[in-house]
Amino acid sequence: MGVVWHLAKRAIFLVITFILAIYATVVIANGGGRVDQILKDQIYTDLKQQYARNPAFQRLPPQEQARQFNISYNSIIEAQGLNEPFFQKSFRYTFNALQLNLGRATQLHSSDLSMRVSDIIFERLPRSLVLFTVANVVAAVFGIWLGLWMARKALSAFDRGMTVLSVTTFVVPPWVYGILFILIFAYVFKVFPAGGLTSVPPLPPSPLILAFPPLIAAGLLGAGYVVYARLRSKYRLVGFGILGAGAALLLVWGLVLPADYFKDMEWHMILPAAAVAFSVFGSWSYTTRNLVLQVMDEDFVFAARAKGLKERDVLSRYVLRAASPPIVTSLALTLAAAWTGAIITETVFQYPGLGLLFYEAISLFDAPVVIGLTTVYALLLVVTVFLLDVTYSLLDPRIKALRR
Amino acid sequence: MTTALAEMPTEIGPEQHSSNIVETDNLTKWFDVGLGLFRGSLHLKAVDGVTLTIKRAETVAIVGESGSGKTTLGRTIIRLLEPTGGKLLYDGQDITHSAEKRLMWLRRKAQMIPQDPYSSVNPAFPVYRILEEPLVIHKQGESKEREEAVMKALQAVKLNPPTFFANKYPHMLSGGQRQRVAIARSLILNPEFILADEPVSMLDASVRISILRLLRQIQQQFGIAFLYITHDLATAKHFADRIGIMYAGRLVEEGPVGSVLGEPLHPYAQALMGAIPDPDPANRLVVRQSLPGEPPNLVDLPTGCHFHPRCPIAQMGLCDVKDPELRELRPGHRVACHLAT
Amino acid sequence: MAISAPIGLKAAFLEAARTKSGLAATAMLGFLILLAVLVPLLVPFDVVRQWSNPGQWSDNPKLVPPEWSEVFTGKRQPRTVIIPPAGQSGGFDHVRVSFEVQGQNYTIVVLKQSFDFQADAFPSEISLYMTTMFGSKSPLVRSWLTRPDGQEVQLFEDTPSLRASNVSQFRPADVITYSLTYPSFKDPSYQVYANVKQWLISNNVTTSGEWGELFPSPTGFYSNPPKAQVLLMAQLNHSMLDPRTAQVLKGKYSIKFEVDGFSSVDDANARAVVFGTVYGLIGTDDQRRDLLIALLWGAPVALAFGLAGALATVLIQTILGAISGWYGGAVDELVQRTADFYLIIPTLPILILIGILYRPSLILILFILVVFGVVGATTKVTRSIVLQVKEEQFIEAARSYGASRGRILFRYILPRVMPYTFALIALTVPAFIFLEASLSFLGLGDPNLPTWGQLLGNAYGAGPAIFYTFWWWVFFPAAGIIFTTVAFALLGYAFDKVLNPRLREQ
Amino acid sequence: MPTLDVKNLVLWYRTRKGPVHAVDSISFALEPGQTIALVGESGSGKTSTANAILRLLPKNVLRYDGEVEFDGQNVMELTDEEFRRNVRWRGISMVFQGAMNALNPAVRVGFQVAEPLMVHYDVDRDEAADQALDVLRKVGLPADIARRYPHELSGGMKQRVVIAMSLILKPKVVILDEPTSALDVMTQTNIINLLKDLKNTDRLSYIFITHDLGLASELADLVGIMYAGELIEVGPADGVFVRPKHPYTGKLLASVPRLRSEEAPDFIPGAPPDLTAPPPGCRFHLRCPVSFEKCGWSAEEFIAQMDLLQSSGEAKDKVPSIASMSAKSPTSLLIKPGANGSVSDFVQKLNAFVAATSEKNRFLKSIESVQGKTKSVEVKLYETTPPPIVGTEWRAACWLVTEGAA
Repeated sequence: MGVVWHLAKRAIFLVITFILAIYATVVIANGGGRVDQILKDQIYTDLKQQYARNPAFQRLPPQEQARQFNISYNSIIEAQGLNEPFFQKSFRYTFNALQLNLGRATQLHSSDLSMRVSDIIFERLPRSLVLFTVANVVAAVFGIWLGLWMARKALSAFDRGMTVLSVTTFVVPPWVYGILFILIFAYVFKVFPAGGLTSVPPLPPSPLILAFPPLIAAGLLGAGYVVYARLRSKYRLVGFGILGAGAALLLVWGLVLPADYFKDMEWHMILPAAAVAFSVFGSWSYTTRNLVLQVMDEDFVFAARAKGLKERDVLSRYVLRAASPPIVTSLALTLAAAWTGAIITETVFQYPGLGLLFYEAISLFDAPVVIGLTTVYALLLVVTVFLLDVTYSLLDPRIKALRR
Repeated sequence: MTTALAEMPTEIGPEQHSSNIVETDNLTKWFDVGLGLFRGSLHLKAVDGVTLTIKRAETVAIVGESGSGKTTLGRTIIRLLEPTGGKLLYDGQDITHSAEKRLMWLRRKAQMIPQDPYSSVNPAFPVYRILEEPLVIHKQGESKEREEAVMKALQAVKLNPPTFFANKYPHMLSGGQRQRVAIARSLILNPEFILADEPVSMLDASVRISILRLLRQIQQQFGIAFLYITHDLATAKHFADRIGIMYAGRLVEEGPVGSVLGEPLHPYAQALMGAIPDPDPANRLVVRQSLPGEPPNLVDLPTGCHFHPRCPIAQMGLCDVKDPELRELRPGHRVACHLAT
Repeated sequence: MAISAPIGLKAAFLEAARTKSGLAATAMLGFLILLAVLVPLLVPFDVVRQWSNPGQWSDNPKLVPPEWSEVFTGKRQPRTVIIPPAGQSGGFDHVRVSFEVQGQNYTIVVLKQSFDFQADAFPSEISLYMTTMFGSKSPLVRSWLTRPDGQEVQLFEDTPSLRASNVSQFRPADVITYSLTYPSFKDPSYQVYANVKQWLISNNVTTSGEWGELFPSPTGFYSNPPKAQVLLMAQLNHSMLDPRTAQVLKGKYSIKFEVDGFSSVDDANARAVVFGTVYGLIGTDDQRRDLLIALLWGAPVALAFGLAGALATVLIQTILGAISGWYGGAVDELVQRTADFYLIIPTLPILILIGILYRPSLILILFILVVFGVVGATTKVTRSIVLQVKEEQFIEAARSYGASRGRILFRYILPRVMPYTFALIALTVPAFIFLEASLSFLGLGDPNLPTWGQLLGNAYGAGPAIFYTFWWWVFFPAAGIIFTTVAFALLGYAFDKVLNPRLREQ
Repeated sequence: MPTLDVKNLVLWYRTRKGPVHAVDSISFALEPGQTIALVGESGSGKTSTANAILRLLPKNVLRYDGEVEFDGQNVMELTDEEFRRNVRWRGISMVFQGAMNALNPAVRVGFQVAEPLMVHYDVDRDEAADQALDVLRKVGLPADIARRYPHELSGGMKQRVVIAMSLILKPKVVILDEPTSALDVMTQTNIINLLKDLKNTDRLSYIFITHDLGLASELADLVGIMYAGELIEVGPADGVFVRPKHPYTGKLLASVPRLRSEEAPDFIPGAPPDLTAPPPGCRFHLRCPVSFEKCGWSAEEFIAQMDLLQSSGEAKDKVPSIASMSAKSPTSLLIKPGANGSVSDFVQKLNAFVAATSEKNRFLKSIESVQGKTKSVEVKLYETTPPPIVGTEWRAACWLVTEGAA
């Protein structure tokens, strides 16, 4: 009850914040009416060209030409609401954006040639989601594992070395690693493709759900391990079951499904994912190490050790559990930043996700796409923050009890 | 007359003296603890009607368990907290609801010594600056005079040689020495009243006694009144003139040390005394009498006498209905119990 | 056995500087700061201001690696040789004879100079520059290259129509460029191919048919033009026809111009550049710009930008966090909610949006970044530290002796927070450097000032494929950014270690 | 046969300031059902002794040796894994200092009490929970408490949970590390009564660690007084509390303010020594009221004391004027007389000063000889060793205590 009420409050707050953020975006994007002017110019030139190709129109006298032109021009402007006062317009834009009614692109289109911004975005969204979720999950799992290991070997040469590595790698964003990785692995050693989504000409996209099995498998493996290691005796079988399901899914995915398209896609995803993971794991490992060391100083950990628990159990059952809520919170920013950081990473790798779309939209000055993307990014951030809230309240029993 | 003076409190002259430095009348301090929707409707009654008088140059000990409201009482008396109700007089002046700005004179005359030697002094300042700070704030003296005052204060707390200690940072000092610095800081403005909130509870036994002796000596030397807040009845016995015992926000017994500890009248005071062992090998052969249960929740206090649910002699129909008043049963010795005689 | 964290910024700094990572960070930052101070002295700002002026860089070879890269190829790579105009030391020898025949004035100018070429590879380009001064009629200009083996090859013949008022000055407006490597069709230097072909056929190195196969010219022009600098400077045998097998003829080459003028005022001057295949310490970009200059100037720009941004945001955040923690209540709530709000705003996309819409200058970018960083992680960190310090009893004691709330906040609490603030500044600098780099990478940076991110962006803009083949263009700016940010990260880490004693040895 | 026989237990830590002699050669024996109270000021090594017995060592251990015989077996010879499996909690369990922190805030208390059963005997979860309920009931807690989280309990309840946790495996020895120091007086009494009761019914042996002599007397059959990492006196409670042998024990007893006596408590001057550089000889000699030549004053301590004496106003006119002092060896120092005093004059004055004030300034007793040199005076101090702990049933480590007197 307490948790639900708490989360409901958070959700309401986040929705309000989201609306405000979108509004801010609209205001900034339209500041000084620049976008409107650009749109008007575009309509103007389009119309000009349209009329220029029309012989009947050419035959009209110049005055009549101008009059007709003005009529159609103004009616288009009117229809698109471009001559409303900005204040009014900004609300309409915001409202449209909130409904994900993002309008039509001026230049860009999706692979099936739709120019609706939402079509373009939703074609790209899963690719980005898959790439960045996989990379962040890999980085988190590896980082937490490394952090635990570092804490266990605290102050050894291994710990010192890894700490410095973690600290120095996580300040550098993934796209810089991307550049170096491509230089090294794609051009010097030629082991991975330099970029792109696939090497073959893109096949018609299959249901994207197929791209998720590795993710689901990873989740199952993780959950299975937790159930197996954390709970005892009679739950062990359940843990084994979940673990097995994860492994089976992975096997089916790896061996049975001969989906070349996806395998090729994965092959292309390795280098960008590695760049993202390399730039992120350090903050997980460093945070985990410090928090674990901090918790290891607590009396209840000492007590657990005195009770004769194995060191491994002390770490997983006592230390990690107590350290996990702060680990999750302190990394909220990292995760949130990953979404928008994708813009340049994807550009470097020519990975046709949201980020590259953003870059293309900027290059072609496709304003509706840019605004639409900003909206989607804000939405992604809201969802991420909310998911973190949920995780946090599930992890910390003190919240449950205190809010009751 | 008191109200008129409260209007211009900074100009309180030394000729205006009340023999009581602090007087409280039915002082209460409640905190709002309501959660969410019920914010404001629930109160934590930390101090619930305390009437107490502290005379000039006397040490009054307030003894109680944690949560009895003794610390809140102390903070309220030196107006770090604003009372919720009742009346608070300092040197005869009503300061119950005076604005912070109008209390600068009180900030000079009343000081406090905190409990924890590890956080009682600012770790970022050298001892000299710690001691000079109150003088600077009250714009007292030139730097030369301030230096003299600092050295004098260090000598008064027996940090000798003072010049040696003046340049030290707190982390270079032991717990006892830090508490001495805190005491020196409380002396530097020549106060009339010092609130010592468990000043020795975190120190080792041997150091504890030396600090308490020092406080006693200071009280006698400078004629300062002390409110000594403690949970330790034994030190109170040896270092206070009068003693007040608090339970659940109320003063249940109060009087001269000899009288209260010689013949405790309140059943809680009796139990408290019985619960404290002196070193004696015979202790291990007997089972000590104690009270069942735990102190009440201050948000949801029992009706009538707060102590009645744990009281061995409580009479239903009386103790759970009627608030006991402090009655003077022996000379200067008051007790809040319906059944005490 | 509690070890306390050092109190105060100075103590913390001294202790941090003693740790290994602190030492490394100090050394790295010291180097950077020294560089930042020296760069304006070594490379005046005027040079950098010319960054986007192509005329400034025309004497540099295009897209060549750094000089020291020849250790990888094992070949001696040619450096750029410039033969300056007559009148300058080492310039062309200038002989001018003016005479009159049948009332008609003639002037003959001969410009000649030789250069020694001992490298193992061919130059990347050869360009000849000429300026002429003449009367009513354009003079006839011819030019020859004399090789170490005694062969003399005529390069071209031209009647320039550009006239200079003073040939001793080489002003771009008056200079005709004859590029032997990239001649344009209208350019008389295009003749060089025909001349070379004639020369090679006459020496029996090739036949007209073979030439035609090697360098097809279906429309009369070469679709795959021969590399003049290779043919002209290779050992005279059949292998020279293929740049991969051609061998460099080492020795003394001389370039000769002969100008036949038709008035007594006629005069001419020339200049020649034999472009090397390596340049400087870092190499050049596609606009022949010396990347070293941009790389060097990147350091002070990045440092200044990163430090200014980090200082401003972290200090604002610290003060807001401190106020929020110290005063609590409604102020606290407001700051906290603002922080949540900022977390949700997609900062980078909005920045990019602002970048394309308003093309802000570097200073304005900085300002915008600061606005977007008014609250953030530091506010939370500071707030939690303040909440901790607030509980310390000396604060209560201070209130009891009359210290005002402001005094307690600014004199007692903030100094305690400062070491953490400093650590956070060190850790925030990289974020700012990379933000600027990100924007510049997308081409949204300040076009007038080369930054590391802009170099990367330029390289990327030149095409993703060549992006990676010209590694020096990419590697060094990337390395510069990483070096700087790692230095700050190490400094921040050293501070962190000192401030959280639990995290190091007991 | 004693349940627990600790012989020459040593535990040193490595710190940046140097080795910390936290536990320095401690010996005591505990019969079944007997309780020893280890009493000392903070930093005297009480808790380190407990940790050393349970082998709960921090990472920075420098030296850890000695013998700990538990049930006739020297457990110091076991490997860490054997020790964890066979001794920890099964044989010796512990009640921790801060109960509020000793419980995992994220786990229900029932599980925490039952956990040792699952870890050590691989008992099924449900059965372990049943047994935990029994133990919880035994320490006076209602059954529904098992399903609560620690932060929902009061301090006294948490302490009872921790005691239940320590009893779940029916150990022979329970270490009580300041079990009531964070509790209120009433709760403390209730807990002590519970512990007394358990001791009598289960014949448990306690190692009761406390700084409170009054509290110690509630449970102790034996008392061990710790000072600066050493056990300086250990003996039956009836003796130690009544006629302490070691001067420190005496001073410690005198420093306790008593509720049932008008005698004013007295303090011990000075502060406990720094364990990274414990004083030579008897570690208490710097603060001892009866210290004499054998107690181990070193030249440096002598100089420090002399400086203090010089700077404190009271003895100023009596101390012969000194220009400078320097330690030559641990037991000899050179004093340069003040501006106009001749050496022989100074020797005389010093001797007179020593004779007059050595009862008050005990360090002066350590002077073996004063010799005039050309420009300075050499003061030789007595050489000495740390006092051995003498006696059988009741032992003390002080030169003034002789075996015969015991």
